[in-house]
Amino acid sequence: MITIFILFFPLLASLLFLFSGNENAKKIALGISVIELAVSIFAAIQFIPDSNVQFALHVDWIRTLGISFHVGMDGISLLMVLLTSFLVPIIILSSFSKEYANAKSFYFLILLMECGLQGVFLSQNTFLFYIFWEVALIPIYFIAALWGGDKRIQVTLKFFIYTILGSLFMLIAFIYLYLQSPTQTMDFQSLYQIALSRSTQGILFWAFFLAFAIKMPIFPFHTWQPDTYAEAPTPGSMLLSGIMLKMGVYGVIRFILPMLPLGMEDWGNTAIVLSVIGIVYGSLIAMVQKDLKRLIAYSSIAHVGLISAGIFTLNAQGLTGGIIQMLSHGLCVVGLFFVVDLIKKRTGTRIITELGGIAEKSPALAIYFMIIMLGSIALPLTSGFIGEYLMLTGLYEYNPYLAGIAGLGIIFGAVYMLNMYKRTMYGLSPLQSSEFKSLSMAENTALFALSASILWIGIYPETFLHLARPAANHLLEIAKH
Amino acid sequence: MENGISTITQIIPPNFYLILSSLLFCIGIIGVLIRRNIIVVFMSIELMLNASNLLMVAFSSYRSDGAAQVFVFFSMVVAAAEVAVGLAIIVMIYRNIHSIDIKELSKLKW
Amino acid sequence: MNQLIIFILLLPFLGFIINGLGAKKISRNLAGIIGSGTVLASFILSVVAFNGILQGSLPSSPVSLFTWIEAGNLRIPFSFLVDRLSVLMMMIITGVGFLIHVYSIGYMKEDEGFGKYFSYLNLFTFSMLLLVMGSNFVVMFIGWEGVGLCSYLLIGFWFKNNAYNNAASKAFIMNRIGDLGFLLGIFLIYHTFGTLEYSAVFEKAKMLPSGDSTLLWITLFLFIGATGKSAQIPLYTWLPDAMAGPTPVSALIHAATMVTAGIYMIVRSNIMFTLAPFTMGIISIVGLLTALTAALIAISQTDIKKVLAYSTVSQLGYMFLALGVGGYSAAMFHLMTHAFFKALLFLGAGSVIHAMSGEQDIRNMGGLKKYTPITFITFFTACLAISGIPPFSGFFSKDEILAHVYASNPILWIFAVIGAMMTAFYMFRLLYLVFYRDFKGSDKQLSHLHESPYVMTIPLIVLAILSFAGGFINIPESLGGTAAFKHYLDPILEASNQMHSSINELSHQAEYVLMAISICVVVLSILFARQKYYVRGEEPAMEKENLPMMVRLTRNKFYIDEIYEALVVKPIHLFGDFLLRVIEKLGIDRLVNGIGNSVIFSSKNARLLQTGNTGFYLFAMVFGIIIILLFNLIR
Amino acid sequence: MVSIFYFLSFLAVISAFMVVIAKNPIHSVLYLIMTFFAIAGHYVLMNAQFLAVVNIIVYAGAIMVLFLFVIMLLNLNTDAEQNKSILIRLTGIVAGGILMITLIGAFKQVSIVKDTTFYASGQAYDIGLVKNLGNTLFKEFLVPFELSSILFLAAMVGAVMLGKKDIK
Amino acid sequence: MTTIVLLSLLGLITLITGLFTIKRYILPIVVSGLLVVFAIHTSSISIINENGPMFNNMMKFDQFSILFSGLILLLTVLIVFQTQKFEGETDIPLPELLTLFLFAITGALIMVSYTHLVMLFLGIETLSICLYVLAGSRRSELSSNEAAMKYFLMGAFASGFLLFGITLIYGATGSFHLAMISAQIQNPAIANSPMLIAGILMVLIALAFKVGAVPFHFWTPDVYEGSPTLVTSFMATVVKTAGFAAFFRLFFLAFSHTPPMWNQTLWVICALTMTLGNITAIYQNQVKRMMAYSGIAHTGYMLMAILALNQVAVSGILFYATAYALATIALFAVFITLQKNYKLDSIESFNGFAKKNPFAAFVVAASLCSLAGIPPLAGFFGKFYIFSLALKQQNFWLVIIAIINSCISVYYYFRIIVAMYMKKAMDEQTIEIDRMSYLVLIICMLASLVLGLFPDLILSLNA
Repeated sequence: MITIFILFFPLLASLLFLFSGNENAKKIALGISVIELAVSIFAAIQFIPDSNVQFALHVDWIRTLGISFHVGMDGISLLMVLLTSFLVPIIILSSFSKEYANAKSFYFLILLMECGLQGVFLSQNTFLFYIFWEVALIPIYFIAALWGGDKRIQVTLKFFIYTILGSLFMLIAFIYLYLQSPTQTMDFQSLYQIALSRSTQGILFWAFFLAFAIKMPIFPFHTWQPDTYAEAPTPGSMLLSGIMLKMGVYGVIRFILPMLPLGMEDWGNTAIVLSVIGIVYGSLIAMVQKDLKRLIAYSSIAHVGLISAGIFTLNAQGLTGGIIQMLSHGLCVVGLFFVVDLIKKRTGTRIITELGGIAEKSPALAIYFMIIMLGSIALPLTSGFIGEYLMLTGLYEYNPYLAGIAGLGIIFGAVYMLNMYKRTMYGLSPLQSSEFKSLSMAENTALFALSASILWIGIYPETFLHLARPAANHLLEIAKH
Repeated sequence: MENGISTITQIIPPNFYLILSSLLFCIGIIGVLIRRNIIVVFMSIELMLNASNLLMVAFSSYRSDGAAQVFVFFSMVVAAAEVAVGLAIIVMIYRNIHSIDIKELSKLKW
Repeated sequence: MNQLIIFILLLPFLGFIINGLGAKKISRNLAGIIGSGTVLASFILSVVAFNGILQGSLPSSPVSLFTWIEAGNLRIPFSFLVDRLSVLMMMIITGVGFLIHVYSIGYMKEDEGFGKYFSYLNLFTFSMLLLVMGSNFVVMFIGWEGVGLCSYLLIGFWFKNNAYNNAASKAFIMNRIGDLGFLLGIFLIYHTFGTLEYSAVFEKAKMLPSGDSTLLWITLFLFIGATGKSAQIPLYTWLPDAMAGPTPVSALIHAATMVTAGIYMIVRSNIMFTLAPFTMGIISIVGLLTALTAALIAISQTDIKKVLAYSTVSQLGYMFLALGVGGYSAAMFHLMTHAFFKALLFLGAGSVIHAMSGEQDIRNMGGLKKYTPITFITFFTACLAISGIPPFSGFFSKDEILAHVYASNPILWIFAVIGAMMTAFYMFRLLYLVFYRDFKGSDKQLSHLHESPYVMTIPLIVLAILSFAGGFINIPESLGGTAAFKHYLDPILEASNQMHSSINELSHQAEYVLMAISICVVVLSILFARQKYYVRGEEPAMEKENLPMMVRLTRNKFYIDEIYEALVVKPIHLFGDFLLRVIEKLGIDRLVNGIGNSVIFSSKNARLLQTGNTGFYLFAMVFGIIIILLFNLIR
Repeated sequence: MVSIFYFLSFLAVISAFMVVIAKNPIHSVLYLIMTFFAIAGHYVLMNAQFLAVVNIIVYAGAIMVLFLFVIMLLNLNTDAEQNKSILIRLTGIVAGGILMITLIGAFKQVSIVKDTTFYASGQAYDIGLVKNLGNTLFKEFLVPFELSSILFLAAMVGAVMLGKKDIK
Repeated sequence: MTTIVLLSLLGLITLITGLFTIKRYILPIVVSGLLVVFAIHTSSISIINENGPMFNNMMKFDQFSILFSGLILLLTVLIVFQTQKFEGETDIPLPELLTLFLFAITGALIMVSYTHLVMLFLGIETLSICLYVLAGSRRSELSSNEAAMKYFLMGAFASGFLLFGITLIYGATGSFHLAMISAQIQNPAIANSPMLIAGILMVLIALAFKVGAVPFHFWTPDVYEGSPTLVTSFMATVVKTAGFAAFFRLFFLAFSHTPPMWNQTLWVICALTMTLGNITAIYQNQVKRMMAYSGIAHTGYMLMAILALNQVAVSGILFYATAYALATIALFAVFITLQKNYKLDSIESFNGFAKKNPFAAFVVAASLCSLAGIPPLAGFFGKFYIFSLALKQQNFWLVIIAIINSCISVYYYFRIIVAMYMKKAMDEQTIEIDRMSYLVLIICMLASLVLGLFPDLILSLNA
């Protein structure tokens, strides 16, 4: 029941918009997402940390094809659900100080997206997974294309088509697996049991990898990403980078690792190398970016590269680290976008060279930004460190040289993040930032929540690790067989 | 030669009729391809239909099956109906553009 | 007892939280009291713990708070170890740290970010304590990065000045480079030993043969980490720039404590280093090179804090030299005495700067002796200590290092003595230029000249006493002492000492000769400085003049920063730019957009097939039919 | 018998060819009628006498007359038609030729398994008679027969709708 | 059979009522008539199993034909709903227009239930002749004339091939009955006969022409553009569905034992059709032309199901055709209004439509998403089903081509969405849509969604 509630509540509750005006939309949306968060937390408390799929619901759906409506959560799903439920209210809060035209649609789309995302993480069935996978894509397209920047139309269409291309490859991989499955069902569990030949696994690996690599995105499939992040309205960028990107990683964890062990043997190395290239590549480009949003976009490529490298190592450290880093990256990148948006709203610019001296005007912002930035550059006792440390350990076990190269990311990360921080917060303020409104209640709450969770995960990650660990170990066991 | 009625099917092998019909059919196609006058094009199509009919009757004879000959009735029926509509269309077009050149009507393109 | 250990750590953290959250609301005095009080309490607790260890009442097993990270068979507890080595560090950190806190109350009195400043200082103390108290490499790494962060925050404390911010970033990034090395070392340790707890790791490392290649790599990685934190070649350039922060910060971070982290780490994992002779060689050479280069640069610097900064680098070089030849306890001893006198020097310099209303160029000073007598006396003490004049603390520590070096390799010793000579020269050059002869600053500065308040001078006095007397705890046996300090550390170095017994080969006579030589050389060099800057009254040349080649080189720090800029920073930026402009825009973007455009282009052309001409359509159909029939009928 | 076959075949092909190449549409119509006669002759040869008659009545008598009417109505009885360019005509002829060669090549060795029992019983020669055809048509083909009325009705309505001068 | 008889009677009644001045009642009569026919039709589902081949094997009302007939009837209802506003768009009076629609679907029903080639021929011709007239029903418009002329000439040309093909098949097998043909083909001597091969290929060509497959698709864009929009809508949905049903029925019942011969050809046609359709659609500015090319592309997808050629593929075609038709009808329903408003055929007429009529814009957007195959709409499931059919046949490359094409199609479908939601409108006025069209939109929308979520509703019919 609780899964169904988490899954459909945002969508059903958004019917309230039918009876409200545009001016109340944001409050309603916030209320809905907060209830969703509360329920997710409740689910997390109820959750027994073992590898079983819990709160499952299994109903016949498309009988002729043996497809059932099967939802439920294991530890990894739960963490992703928590992340989604946690970030959506923050994303809504980030829009509080701005009046979006046609706000009802805007918030409806956000809630629809939340529904799609939760669905992706809760599905226990590939058909359902695919449906939610695409359902999550439509709202973000509209959010970006309707409320985005000047070049939004081409950019978002490119993004849309590009990701659809990837998903379709995934779809045929699903169908193929479905046809191979002895019972002709699409449930994860039955697909895990299919034995496939090496060459088939190789092909399926690429079909899946393309889909997920585009979604994450991994170098060199990232070309949609910086433009889309830059053009989308900030809540859109947050949804994209904070949660949607995790869908790709989640997909890798759910499908590639357990289902295609031989494919991993043959091609996992390639995936890791691409990811590691992405780390260096993203970081280096981030270093020369002037636009804050683009900078974050490229930094995201670097971070995600590390996540995927960690996960593809297929060992406990890498995988667990990847899962934790998904949470961490979600928090950090949403936080960064939040801050950027805040700055943009107050100063009217996102160009680094036009900013400065904000720390003096708003010390609180400086502190929040500092914590978020530190999380993002993986300082110990912030969430970023836990994930990156584990992933690098895993990667080192896999191949020390790659770990060394990937480790360059933490140096470069420090370079561009500190530079960004320095240029925006420190120094003397140019004219634009001479008046800087202090943080509103909504902004304070959101930033506080983000910073607190970054520190929480950093200081006591066991809260989340103990949820993820059994599921991760279980997946690794499946992968070994 | 019983019944006093000789039949060609006993003398001529069936591929003669096949070839004859194919010839007529292809001449019809050539007509469709090289003419600009809609009516002549249409007549070429009628020629194609007749080639088919001829073959159908031939098969009917070779197989001694009346069904094929009945089929030819229906093909004539269809041809007649097509001619009625087709000529109506041609007349309509002529009223509008005073020409029945197939090339005149090429506004719908790209 | 456990609570005690945790409180040592928690108290500064508490101070950080209180001062940090209430930066605006808490009054200055209260903030100062909280800031210093928590550190003082930590210090007292550390002394208690020290006592406990001497008494043997404190168990030397790690105290675990909770499991921090667990994944697969990797399990990292959040645990602390208080043993002879860490408690020593804790006392230095909290002790010297406390004095600096107190001093800061006076020094930062006017600053608007007073509360913030103290919270940073407390955070720093906390991080440093975490570094030394951790019972495994990862907890050490937390502190390791934590001090990096604090130095970043404190160097860029006056964040309106972009030069300061750059210095702060530089410090952090340079540290990060080292940190990566450290991190890789940690990975390799985990990979090799399957654990990261000190006790387990060292126990297993002991079993390995000397010269083992894995250990070589581990130690090299760790050493890279150490060069970053402890400002050794090639990662030392951040330290001089780090003088941008408030002067007490320089004293705390960049002299007394943070930079010693690398030495602590190597001493902590001494067994691994001892078993990796190649790394040891590298360490000693790097240490010596650093010591000499930094000393050379220090000779011609004109900024009072820069001189001290290079002197720090140089002294750290000495410590690494000691480590490199296996003199772990000597390095630790020098670390301690250095903490005293370098803190004193910086605080003294701070006092001078305070008196000079912020002026830092020694060419504008002079004759301050009569205006700031306490500062002068304490500064003078420190100079004697750092130069190694007996019986000041520096003498004992430096001599022990030199003895170790000589025992290991006499050629290294010769260079080390030259370094000592230069040290004495630039310190006294500084002393004479600042405190002797006539005041050269502006009249306005002259009218403001005054001795610092007690809150600042008392720490100076305490540190002066320590600088003077600090050496007595380790008077070598050759001078009739007990070498108490050395023996105190013996349990930590037990395994290494079994392999390294070179120091014992040195006879007492040889030691006397070495001492005599070094004292002579140092005294000569002091006299030369006196001759040059006091008697003859020479002054460091101004920038514009045509300087001799050597002076120009050293004045400009051998252009190391510029070289780094040209060799590393620029190329990386250019490469990033190249990636963005060429690979990203022209390559990947072009490719993807090109595919899209080619589809559109083909659409543009494909639609032309639809000519609108019925004749053509019929033709096309017939061609299609022909092809289909041809393929299927004629085979 | 064989010579009649060849004569009729020759006539059919030649007049068909003339349909295609005649300049004047009226000539085309007349050649087409000639073709139909030749085809009807073939029908007779094949004992499909009824069909031969129907062919002449329906095709030559009704359909072609309709064509003639339209041509007259539209006053098209000149050779005003512009020719397609030589190239296109050549291509058309080549295309048709290739198709022809393909088909003829494929059908060269076709043989049909004759049902000899029919010949023995003599029924084979009767199928073309009205009686037999009528039987087949109204028994086996009753449904299409009925349904073709709808076809006609639709064609009639359509032709009227399109051909009428003014509908209001 | 009852359905066909009733339908032709309904056509006659409509024609006759046209004689009297009771035009107002015509639409209700036709709609209710169609619904009654549909009701009677559905009631016959229960007795399917007792229905053997009827009338000397001329027709067989099996499950296949019942399902497709039902679909055709329902789609026609949706289209007939819109004829009211369509009056004046054509030069043909409403009663005659409706009669032609009704006769056309009579032909379509024959096409989905034949078991004898003469019925196929008659059905196709009945449908086509009605369509020739309908395409030219705007008599004074040159574009309509041109459409009629092109459609007629090429259609007749294709009919020639159909007839020749049927003749050849008869020559090879000696029968017009699908079952007999199928039985004869089991004999290898007959199966390898060039007559049979040529015959099957020619029939294939003729049917490929009817459904608009490359390279026999050339008529589609021009005819779709030139015809009155409602007729276009009819052609794109009902006619195409009937064409596919006929195609599938013929090959499934008669030629399923000779795959190697024709399915390579069909494979190539299929790949070419989707690719050319999608690629050409991108550059189109005219909505109807774009939809024509999109229709060609969808033909390509549906051909994949014919390649699979098994009982399961029936569901695929049925579902896909339903999904495609629902979306297309909804799109055209809106476009007719826009066309009336702006006298403009291009995509620009959709500019800013979201502001002018949010609901209709939403339906259009959903329909386009359905066409693009985005879940949870019916179009997605259709694609899913078809892809799984193809994958089951190991047609990997075809599926990959289909995937790439799907991506391309997103581009042009989204051009309309972009126009509606993100472009500035040409004027300020709101656009009202009549009530009947609203009904159509709501039905299409809901059906798309419900079928997308519960595809079993249709799939289980073909148990």
